[in-house]
Amino acid sequence: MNYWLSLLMAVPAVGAAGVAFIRRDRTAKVATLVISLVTLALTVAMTVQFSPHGDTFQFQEKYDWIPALGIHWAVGVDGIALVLILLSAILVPIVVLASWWDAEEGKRSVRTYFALLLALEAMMIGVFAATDVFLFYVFFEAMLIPMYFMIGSYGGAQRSYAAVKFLLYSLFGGLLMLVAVIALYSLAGKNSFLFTDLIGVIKEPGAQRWLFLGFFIAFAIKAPLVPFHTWLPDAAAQAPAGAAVLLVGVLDKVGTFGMLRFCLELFPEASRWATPVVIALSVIGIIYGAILAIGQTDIKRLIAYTSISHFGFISLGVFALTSQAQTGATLYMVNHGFSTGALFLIAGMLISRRGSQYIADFGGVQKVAPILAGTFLIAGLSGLSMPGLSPFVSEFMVVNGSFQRYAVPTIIATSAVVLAAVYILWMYQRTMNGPTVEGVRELTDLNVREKWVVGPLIALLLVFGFYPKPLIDVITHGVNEAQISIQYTNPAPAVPVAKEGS
Amino acid sequence: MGETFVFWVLAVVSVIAALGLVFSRKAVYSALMLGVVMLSLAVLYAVQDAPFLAVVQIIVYTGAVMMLFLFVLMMVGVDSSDSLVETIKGQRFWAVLAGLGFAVLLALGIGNAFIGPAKGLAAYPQNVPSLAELIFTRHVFAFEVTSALLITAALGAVVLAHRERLTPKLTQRDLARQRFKEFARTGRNPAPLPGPGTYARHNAIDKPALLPDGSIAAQSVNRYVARYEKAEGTLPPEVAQALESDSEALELEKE
Amino acid sequence: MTDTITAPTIEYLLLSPLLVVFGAAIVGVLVEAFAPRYLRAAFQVPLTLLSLVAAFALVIFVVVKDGVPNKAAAMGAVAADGPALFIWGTILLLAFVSVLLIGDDFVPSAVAVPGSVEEERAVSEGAAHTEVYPLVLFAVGGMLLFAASNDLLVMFVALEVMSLPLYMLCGLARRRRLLSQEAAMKYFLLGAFSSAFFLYGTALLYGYAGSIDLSKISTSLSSVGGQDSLLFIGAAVLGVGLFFKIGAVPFQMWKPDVYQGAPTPITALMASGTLVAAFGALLRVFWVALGNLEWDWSPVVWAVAILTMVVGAILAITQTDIKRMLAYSSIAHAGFILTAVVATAGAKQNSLALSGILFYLVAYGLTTVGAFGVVTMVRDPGGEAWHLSRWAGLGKRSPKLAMVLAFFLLAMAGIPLTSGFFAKYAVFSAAVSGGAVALVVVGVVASAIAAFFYVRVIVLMFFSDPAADGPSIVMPIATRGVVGFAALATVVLGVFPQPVLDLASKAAQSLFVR
Amino acid sequence: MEPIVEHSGGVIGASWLMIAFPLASAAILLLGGRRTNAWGHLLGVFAPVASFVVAVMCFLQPSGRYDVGLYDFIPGVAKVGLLIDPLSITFALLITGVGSLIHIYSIGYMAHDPERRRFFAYLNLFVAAMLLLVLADNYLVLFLGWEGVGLASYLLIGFWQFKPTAATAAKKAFVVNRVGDFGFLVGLFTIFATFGTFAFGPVFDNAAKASNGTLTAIGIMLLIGACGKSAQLPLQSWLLDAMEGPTPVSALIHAATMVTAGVYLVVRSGAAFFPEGATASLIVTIVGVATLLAGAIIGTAKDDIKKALAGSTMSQIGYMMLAAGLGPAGYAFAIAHLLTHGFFKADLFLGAGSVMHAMKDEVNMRRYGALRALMPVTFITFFIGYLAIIGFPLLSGYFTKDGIIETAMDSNAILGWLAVIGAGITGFYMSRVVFMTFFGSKRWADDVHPHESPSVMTWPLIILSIGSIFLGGYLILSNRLMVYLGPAVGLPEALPQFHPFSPTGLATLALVALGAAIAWVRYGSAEVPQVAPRGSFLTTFARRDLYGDALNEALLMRPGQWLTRLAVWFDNKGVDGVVNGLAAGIGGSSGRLRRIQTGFVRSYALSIFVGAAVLVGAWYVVGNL
Amino acid sequence: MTTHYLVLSALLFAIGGVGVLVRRNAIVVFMCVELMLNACNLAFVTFARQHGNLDGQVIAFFVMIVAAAEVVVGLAIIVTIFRTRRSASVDDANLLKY
Repeated sequence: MNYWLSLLMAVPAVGAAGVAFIRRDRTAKVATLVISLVTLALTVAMTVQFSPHGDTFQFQEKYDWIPALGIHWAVGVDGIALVLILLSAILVPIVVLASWWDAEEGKRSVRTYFALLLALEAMMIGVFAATDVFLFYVFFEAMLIPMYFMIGSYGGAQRSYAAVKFLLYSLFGGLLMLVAVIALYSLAGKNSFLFTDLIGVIKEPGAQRWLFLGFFIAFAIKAPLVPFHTWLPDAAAQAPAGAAVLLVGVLDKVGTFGMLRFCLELFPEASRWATPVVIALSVIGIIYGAILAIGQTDIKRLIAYTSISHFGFISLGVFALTSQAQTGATLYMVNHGFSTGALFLIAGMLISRRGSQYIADFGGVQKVAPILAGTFLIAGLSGLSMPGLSPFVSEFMVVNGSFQRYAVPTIIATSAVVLAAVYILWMYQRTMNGPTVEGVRELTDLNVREKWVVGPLIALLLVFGFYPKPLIDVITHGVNEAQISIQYTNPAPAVPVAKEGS
Repeated sequence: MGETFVFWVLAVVSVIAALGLVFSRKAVYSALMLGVVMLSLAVLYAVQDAPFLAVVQIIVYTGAVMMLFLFVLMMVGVDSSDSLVETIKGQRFWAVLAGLGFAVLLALGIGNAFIGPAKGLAAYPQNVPSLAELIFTRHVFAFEVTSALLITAALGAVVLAHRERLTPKLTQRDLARQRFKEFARTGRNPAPLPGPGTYARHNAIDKPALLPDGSIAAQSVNRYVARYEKAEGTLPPEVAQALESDSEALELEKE
Repeated sequence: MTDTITAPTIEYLLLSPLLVVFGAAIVGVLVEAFAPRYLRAAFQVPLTLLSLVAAFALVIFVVVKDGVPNKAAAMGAVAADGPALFIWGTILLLAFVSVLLIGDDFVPSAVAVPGSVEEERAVSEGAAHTEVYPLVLFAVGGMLLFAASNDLLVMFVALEVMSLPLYMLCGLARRRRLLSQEAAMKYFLLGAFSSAFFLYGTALLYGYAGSIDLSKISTSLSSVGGQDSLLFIGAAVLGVGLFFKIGAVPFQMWKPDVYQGAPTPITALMASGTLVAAFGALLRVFWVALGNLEWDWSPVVWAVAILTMVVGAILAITQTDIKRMLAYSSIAHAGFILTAVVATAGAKQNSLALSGILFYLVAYGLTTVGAFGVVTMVRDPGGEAWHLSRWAGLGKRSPKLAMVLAFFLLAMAGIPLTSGFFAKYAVFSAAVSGGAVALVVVGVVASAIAAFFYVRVIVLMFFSDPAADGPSIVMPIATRGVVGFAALATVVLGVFPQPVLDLASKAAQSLFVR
Repeated sequence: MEPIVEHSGGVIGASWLMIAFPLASAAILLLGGRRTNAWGHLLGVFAPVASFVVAVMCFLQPSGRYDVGLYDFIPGVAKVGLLIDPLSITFALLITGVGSLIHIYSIGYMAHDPERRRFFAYLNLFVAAMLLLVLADNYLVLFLGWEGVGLASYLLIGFWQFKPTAATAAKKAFVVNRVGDFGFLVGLFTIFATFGTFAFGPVFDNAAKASNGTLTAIGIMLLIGACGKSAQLPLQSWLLDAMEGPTPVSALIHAATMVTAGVYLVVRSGAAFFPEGATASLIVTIVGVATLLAGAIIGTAKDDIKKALAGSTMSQIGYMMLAAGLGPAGYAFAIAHLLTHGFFKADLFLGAGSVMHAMKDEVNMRRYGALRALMPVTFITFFIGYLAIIGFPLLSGYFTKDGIIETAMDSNAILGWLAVIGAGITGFYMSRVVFMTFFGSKRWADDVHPHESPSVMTWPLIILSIGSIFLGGYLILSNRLMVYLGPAVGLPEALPQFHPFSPTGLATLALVALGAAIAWVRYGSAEVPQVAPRGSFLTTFARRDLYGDALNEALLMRPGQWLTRLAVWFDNKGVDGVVNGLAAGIGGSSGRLRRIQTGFVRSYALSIFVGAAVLVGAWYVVGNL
Repeated sequence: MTTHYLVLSALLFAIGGVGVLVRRNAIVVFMCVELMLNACNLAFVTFARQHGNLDGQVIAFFVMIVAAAEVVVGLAIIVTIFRTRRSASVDDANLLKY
């Protein structure tokens, strides 16, 4: 027995409680940063000890929480969860640093914002680490609250509309899932919510389908898949940049993570049954999100719509049922976190400088703030899956893996590479290129703090762009285990080639 | 056979009285109608081997409860009568519909139930002792708990209706002093109101007292009677005039 | 027919919680009668609180001493079984915290016409209706008995014992007396009306079974033939009376008006204690007396539950008065609990559902008392600030209070890590295992709708700018304690519900005495 | 074709340094920021030179096909490795060689630009990516380089990003390339689905086992990719706009190297996916011919010197494509023409750059004229390049282009004759450029003072012109290149013999001469109007890039914009509208429903009574069922 | 005969119910409630004889007690509200609504 995961959650959780009571804002910020860095250090330390060839779930802990209901405090990570926890732990300190001055104008105190951030971190780690379905659900729902307050209290002009929309959408999905969770528990009749106890228990196809739907809709709202997506642009556009990063970068991943971990593994038959629809939705989402992104006039909404497109890729990968696509999808979740994180943060810096998030208010920023522009470009390129940046690897794996099984939908999905170029570069052109417009001339370039925000993200994008193997090894482990429980086989190549040069 | 006869008579009476309760404009009539229903029921109880209940019904219900109703009716104005215009849209229609539906459903249900001949209460020849035994054994707890109800009721009456004295009670002396102070301030007559008959030629309550100059003492007019007569159109004009001038005077006084 | 009457046996120990409460109430009345006015409050408050604590202690003592009893006490009048004791404990707890909420909420002199000189004088003289305390105790005693009555007669009497004091208490608000009196009158008229239905149902069931014992009615279900229509109609009419008390649609209309008009501590008591007691009684009637009739009554209760959830949730959305909103929310919650009521099948399933309901009642009761406690704290010059617009920006003005209220609201919305979540979980899971999945789906949709208005208040408190002349915050120590306790309970039950779940399931184990 | 062997260590093993040098340089220059301004350009020049040295050393190693594994990229999908074989070395030499010259030239050309360091960083980045493209040992890594050059091209075209035209052109280039990439990607998926790997060796070895349809599909998809990168029809439209970039960029990327990537791809995959006579190959040749004609026609009507050259580039690459589609017989000519074109087109572009440098960045040839005396070195080198491109006998272009035309004629007479016509048009438009620029009367503005460029710019010109003179002959005569490349791309069954003055060659020469003569008549001897006269329909057709942009606009852009607006409207009003409408509906029903709570106690009682009646009825009904 | 009594009781109950709905005077409304209670009592007494046990009569007896207490409380409330509003009409009290 070890306490890695509980410790990982405890540090930010306790930290959140502590930060909430620090009177001086500056002290609170520094404390938050330190706590998040400690969490990151612990996460890295844990990651190092993860064995890619070991048990499915490692660092497992299991205590009875509510024995009457068969609920446990059961945590553990496989490769999939591990990389997502890593993602969260990496993003939080960056977001803290990026949000240094974001909370000053909010409706509530600065320290509250940072306490909420830490609370959110604890829950994010929890949601990925939970190996008890109920515990997962608890984190899944509880996560909404800090995010709700972050949007609602510190967001833009339409914040309360956005916050409420976000909360209600998610809550609705969550409640549907609750029904499914309950039904799963009672149909399984094992008096336990442990994930491992519930795998393969529901055999009856009809029941599987209903339960699948309950889970899936919740995840599809979270992810978000078209047509459940309309909350995201509002929420992301209104949230402060840091919160938007965590929202799109991590929180939404819970949806796709849930599809992979829960929908597929708990209800394999139903998943197969639903695959055509999910694939169709994914492809529609990819194209539709991209087209909408092109049509946006607001930078943050644009980024949000790109994410909708990207989430389409992730769910496509998840449901393509090939190990390459699923590995790619998982990797995509991580990379998208970095990529969208960088985009949102740099966009946030841009917006806070100019005081507007409308594309039309910008122009020629590159002239006055070349580093800002350059980093924005790199982030943007990662958004369009430029090879050499990590999102390419994952996107390629997703489409390449999906193509093996679903050629035509994948081809349609792949056409988004063109649309992606259009939405990113057009936005870049309109904001950064051309003559410097009025109101932009006084813009300053990135300061040291901001460079420390952007630097690590870009470094990660580049490093994993060229050398994604460590991540992939870890993920493949998780995906392979999942594959065993779902029992699918990868399609074989038509002309098998001895694997000498691959 | 006797029972059937009694039943039909009283059934008709009680239903008509009940309808009267519902449809009479005046609250007092309603109360009386309710009394009729209760009495009829008392008789029906008696017919149905429940002599004790019959008596209690008369004493408690018709005696006590109805009196209470009437008292309160007096308090809130016995003359008040409901307007027959319904103000809530659709209320009557739906009420009647629901009432009819409900009655029909109940009647249908009861009619449908297969009810055999009554066993009768021959096993309990002594009604009161038998009841007593039940009340003090099987239902003793309920019986005790009803005490809570009665205390509550008493307490409620105290809370809602009892005016606790907050200031020391005024003596005759205090009152007299007050009256004269009032007189000094407003010139209001400190003497008691005139009795109806000092200069009167009638002793009836509906006749106003006469002042020494033969005019009418407005203050001696019974307002209720005056109002009634006004409504009936039988108010003598001089009384009306006196009341009017008096009310003007009162108005002036207030200013 | 014998000449001698065998003396009835009364299990005094088992009934001691009841007796303590009633006894204390009577002592209170005596205090009113004989103690000088300035001393009355000093007697009444400790007396009330102590008696509630004592009764609570006795409940525990009874269980500790002989284990969970399972018998009909007092010649079969009172069911002393697990659920009854659990509900007693719950009601006593809720009554205790509700009593603590009582501050200056009551009219100094109920007789004085609002706004009259007389009233002013009463205020300046420092008059107070300390009769409130014995009245509350009577009401609590009625609630205890209502939930534990083993025959319909006791149930009817208990219903009245519970209701009569409440009718009066509703009319005694110190401020906004017109509303308060109106609430009292509406509550009274409708209550009397509904208890007539209850009584008629009792009559028909008596006619059907020849007895008013719940268990005898139950056994006669299989033995009596040919009179089913009496049974059906009787059960339905009886149901009207019970549904009225829990505020199920379409018998809910009194709730918003009464909750709004009544003095807030009394609202808290009604929203928690009365609801708990009413559900106790409802379960007894439906499960014990009509237990073998499931298929006959459950479709109807299904419909009622759906209507209750949906109407409660939808109507709450557009409310602008916080007490009224909480009242509608209470209606919706009654609907949620009803989903578990219909989920009967085997004994195991029943005890699951029952323990779920019991847990829900505790959790919801505490949360709602807490929420009303917060309502009493936010004051305008004219009394409590009910209108939601006055609550705008409360998060800025008094962050802790706003946070606590937000927390209560989230609990009512059923967010995990609050007691409301496990409560909802418990009843929904009971309903699902009882095969009422469709009902649960409706419940879920209603929850989502309901979440909207809870969230709306939070939005208002936290994300809106405070009004310039916002309400002031009054924090009497007792109220603070109540709110704090409720918040604590909401957290603890949300994070670590196991002990209470255990208690509830232990209480529900043997189900109701038959 | 020889089998590919694993190799590590030695010079070959260090071949990755070729990529590493420019990449490191680019990284240093970009991260170093202004601190590196002082010496950035020197580092920038050093990097390709160093790579060139490595390339030469590799070239000097015994010929063979070596696979240098570097590291595992995507486990189970692809590794990063380099394939060092004659084909890749040839390209590496071209890229680093011509690249180095252009780097040197840029020192002078960009001397006054405050962002010169960044420019060099981008150039280095390009070189690194291009080398990765040609050295990759599998399709995925090739694609990595492929996209890398696309990015570098984007950055360089948009180098003067403050010019909206430049920014737009950069974006357009990237987007159009992405269309090609889309095809390429689908090709990649198909390759993986078919073979389970991307590595060249296994894929080529087993290609024959795959079904014909699959191979054709892969071929077409790769061709789409190639069309994008090499500006072939129908994805040609970006190249002309790409001239917004600084001239060295046009020389390096949009003439000498990047645009030839498509040819490289086709040649590299030739054996597997474009075998002689296959459908895919036929399509390649058709695309090539169409583009060579289109490019040439566009070239005839452009007054902008760089655009005229760009049209020519399109056209010349069309020739290469045509050759690449002709199977092993054409590969050597394709590559040879690619190499010589690398030299003479770089020469021409840099010469044009030199002219622009002298003319205050004026690009309109109608404002040039009579520059030959003022800029002798530029004129001479430019003229050599001109002779080379029109195929003047014994210069480089003569050998290589003629080889292509001959091979095409052998394969299919129609293709051959079209190629000949293309050559004639080339003669016309290139002569036009030369005459308008260097001959005739001076037409420039008064404040322009043409002067010869500094030596750092002229020396590269001189070296390139020397290459333009001799390289072709060296490569073609005695089939040197063909033999050298043989192990990598395979040899034709019979090695072709070079016939000077074959009938086809003569016909070509005649047409070229005719073209040049017409040009002389219209632009050399006659006065060139400063403002372009309204031409015939054909002129307009050519001026407007054969209506390519108009077509794009009408078919893609306008419907795209319309679709985007529709989608945004639909999302706001439709999807979101449904949700908001639902919310409003619930709210509205709440608003209406709460009216039933009238406040009248009698209504409440009615509700109870009706409810009771309904309940009784329902129960009664349910109970009796 | 039992059925007759029961139908009578049902009729009286329904009439009482309708009365509650249509009358505006609070006291009369309350009287109608009393009528309903009386109808119940009639049913109880009838059923007592039907079943031959006295439970029904006992209940009826209790109902009378309860009704008496209820009347006290109810009338007290009505009087209070009358003092304030000078009206005993239930329709006048509709401040609380929606």
